[in-house]
Amino acid sequence: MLSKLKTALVLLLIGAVSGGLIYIVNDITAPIIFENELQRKIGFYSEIFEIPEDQEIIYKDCTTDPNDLVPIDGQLEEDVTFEVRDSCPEGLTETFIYDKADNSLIGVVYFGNEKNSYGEVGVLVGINIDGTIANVVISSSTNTVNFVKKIEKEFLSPFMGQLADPQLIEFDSATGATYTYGSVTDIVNDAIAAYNEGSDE
Amino acid sequence: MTWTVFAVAIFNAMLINNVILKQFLGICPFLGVSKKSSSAVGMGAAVTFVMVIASFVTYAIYSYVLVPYGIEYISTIAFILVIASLVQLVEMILKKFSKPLYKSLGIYLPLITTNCAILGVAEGNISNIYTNYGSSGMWLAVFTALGTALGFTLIIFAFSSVREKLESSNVPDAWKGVPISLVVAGIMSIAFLGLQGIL
Amino acid sequence: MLEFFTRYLGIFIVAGLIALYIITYTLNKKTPIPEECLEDIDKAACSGCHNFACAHKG
Amino acid sequence: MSKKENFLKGFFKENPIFVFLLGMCPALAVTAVFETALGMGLLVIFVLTMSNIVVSMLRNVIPNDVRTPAYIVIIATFVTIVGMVSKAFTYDLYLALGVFIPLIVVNCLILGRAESFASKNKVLDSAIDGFGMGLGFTFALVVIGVFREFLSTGGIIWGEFLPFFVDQPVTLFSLDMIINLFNSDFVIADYALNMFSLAPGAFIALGIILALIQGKSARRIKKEIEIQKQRIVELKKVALAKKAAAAKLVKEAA
Repeated sequence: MLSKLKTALVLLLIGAVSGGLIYIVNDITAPIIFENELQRKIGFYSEIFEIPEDQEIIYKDCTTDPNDLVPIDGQLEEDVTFEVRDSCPEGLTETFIYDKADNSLIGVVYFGNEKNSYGEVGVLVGINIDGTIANVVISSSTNTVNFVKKIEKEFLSPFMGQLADPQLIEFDSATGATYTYGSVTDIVNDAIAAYNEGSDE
Repeated sequence: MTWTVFAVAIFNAMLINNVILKQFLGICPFLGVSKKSSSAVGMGAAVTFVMVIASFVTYAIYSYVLVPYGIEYISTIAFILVIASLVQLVEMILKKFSKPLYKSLGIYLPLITTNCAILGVAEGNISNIYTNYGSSGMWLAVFTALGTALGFTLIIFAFSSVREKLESSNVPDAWKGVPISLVVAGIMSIAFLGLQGIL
Repeated sequence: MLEFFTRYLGIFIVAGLIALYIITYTLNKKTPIPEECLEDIDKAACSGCHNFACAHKG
Repeated sequence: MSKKENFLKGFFKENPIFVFLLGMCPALAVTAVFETALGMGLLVIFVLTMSNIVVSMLRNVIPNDVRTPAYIVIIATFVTIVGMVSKAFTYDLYLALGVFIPLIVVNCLILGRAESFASKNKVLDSAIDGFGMGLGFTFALVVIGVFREFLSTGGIIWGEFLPFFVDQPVTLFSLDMIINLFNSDFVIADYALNMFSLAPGAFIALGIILALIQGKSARRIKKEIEIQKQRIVELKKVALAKKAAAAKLVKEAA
């Protein structure tokens, strides 16, 4: 009986110590992780819309509560043509980017990820308020660095400045995209469709 | 979600993103237990059984316990403990109630705790399905697990058949055993790469 | 009191899961293995990678 | 076994990947790029050393019947910690390794070392063993990673995932540099064997490396056998000569 009690005590101690250790490490690292994720997002958004470093931006995500992450103070401008939706479009994350100084809308970013033969790829599609594509950026990829550079240079840069029109869907057949690029194209097409759906409402 | 979503999930997990040839999970049993077809099938059945139950339980724990209380960061330790205790429970039940079943697939259960395919699928469900569907993606997770496990069984069985042939073939000394098996797996992987364009 | 529990819920969940694992583990150990399977288990354990001592080679 | 031997055995004699074939999942999955392979190795070194130390410290306290659960708990704790730390300080590496960070828990190498070494040896020895074995594991991953990255891109890049020493990614070595001396239009990326960054390439690359190692050891074994054969022949000759001499003596005496 005594040995059983000792066993239970030892294991309880191990469990408590490991739980406590994880708790402490989480306490230390959680703010850094949060900051990392925020910085990464803002970095991508700045890259897409070519925002200078000193200009601060805020964003509103369809997945999070608006009061949760970065609060938007004041009212949005009335003449914004599309509504901020409660739910995300299917398979995409819709994010609205605002200038922090005057709360004016800079653009919309759609994020989607898909698997291709080279692994998983995450793509950000930024659309300006005038309806042109600001930029298409690969945000995460398990592909090799050179391969991503090749895609970005040869395949994604033609999208820049084009009108976000559903007819652009024809675009990929024109370039003869392989199925690897196809997963990137799919996301761009989905984003354009979601944008047009949103702006019609 | 309609049934097509589930069908696509199974097809995708089984053939296109095959757990062994594409995601590199469960390489250990793939090389270790694939010398005979019968043991390969036994291992596959055991993995299928545990993987489906484990992803159901881990997904439920994640979406109903860990997320609501904001303690997602303990998911790794929680998942491995859940899977390990599940394996013990299944093994005990098989031992007690069904000896023939224990003889055919129960003997592989002790190997499954350290099989990275089970934990890998549980973690993958969280990162792929939970972020998109939330707690309503439970059945999608279960079907993905089913597809993954079927893909595992298919590949380990096919590989064991190839390996039985390899045993009797004349291979150079340097390539005997694991190296030639890995090259064979690579060729199988090329074949499965061709399925990529389907979906 | 409730606040205390929710604050350290992670620790309690981990402890609970460890307890669950140990209970199932000991219960499983106490259940005898059917005798005709003993040999098969040894073979299976050696071919998998659970057992470091007989890591599979070839 | 001396401390030096204990430390060095993980590199060649008992290399976890090349000899024991343990931890094959990360060896195939994260070695497309040299840097992720190195990062994975560093995480494994930390987990392995720490778990070995703790297991060794508690070796007289943990009851024998429940040692596996206790080891799994200890390892899982360190893996969770290492995951959070890497997410905080090397975020790019964390994203690149993805699901393979939590999967360190089920890496057979770590549980294997805890059961076969740390549970029977003193703390310092266990720490050295864990560190050496982890270094051996890292060494193997890096070899595979360099092999695959070089074949698939024609060069080695540093600074993409591990943000140490440099701010921008730097090409450490590239065939471009050499070939461009003779032919300035040449771009290696157009001719590289892209397959080696894909799934099939992982299997085939590891197969090639293992075959090289096995071939070398096979040749050594062959040589040893040959030497032994020769020795036997020589011994036989000597014995025959002795016999002949003895026979001669007998003949002369007669």
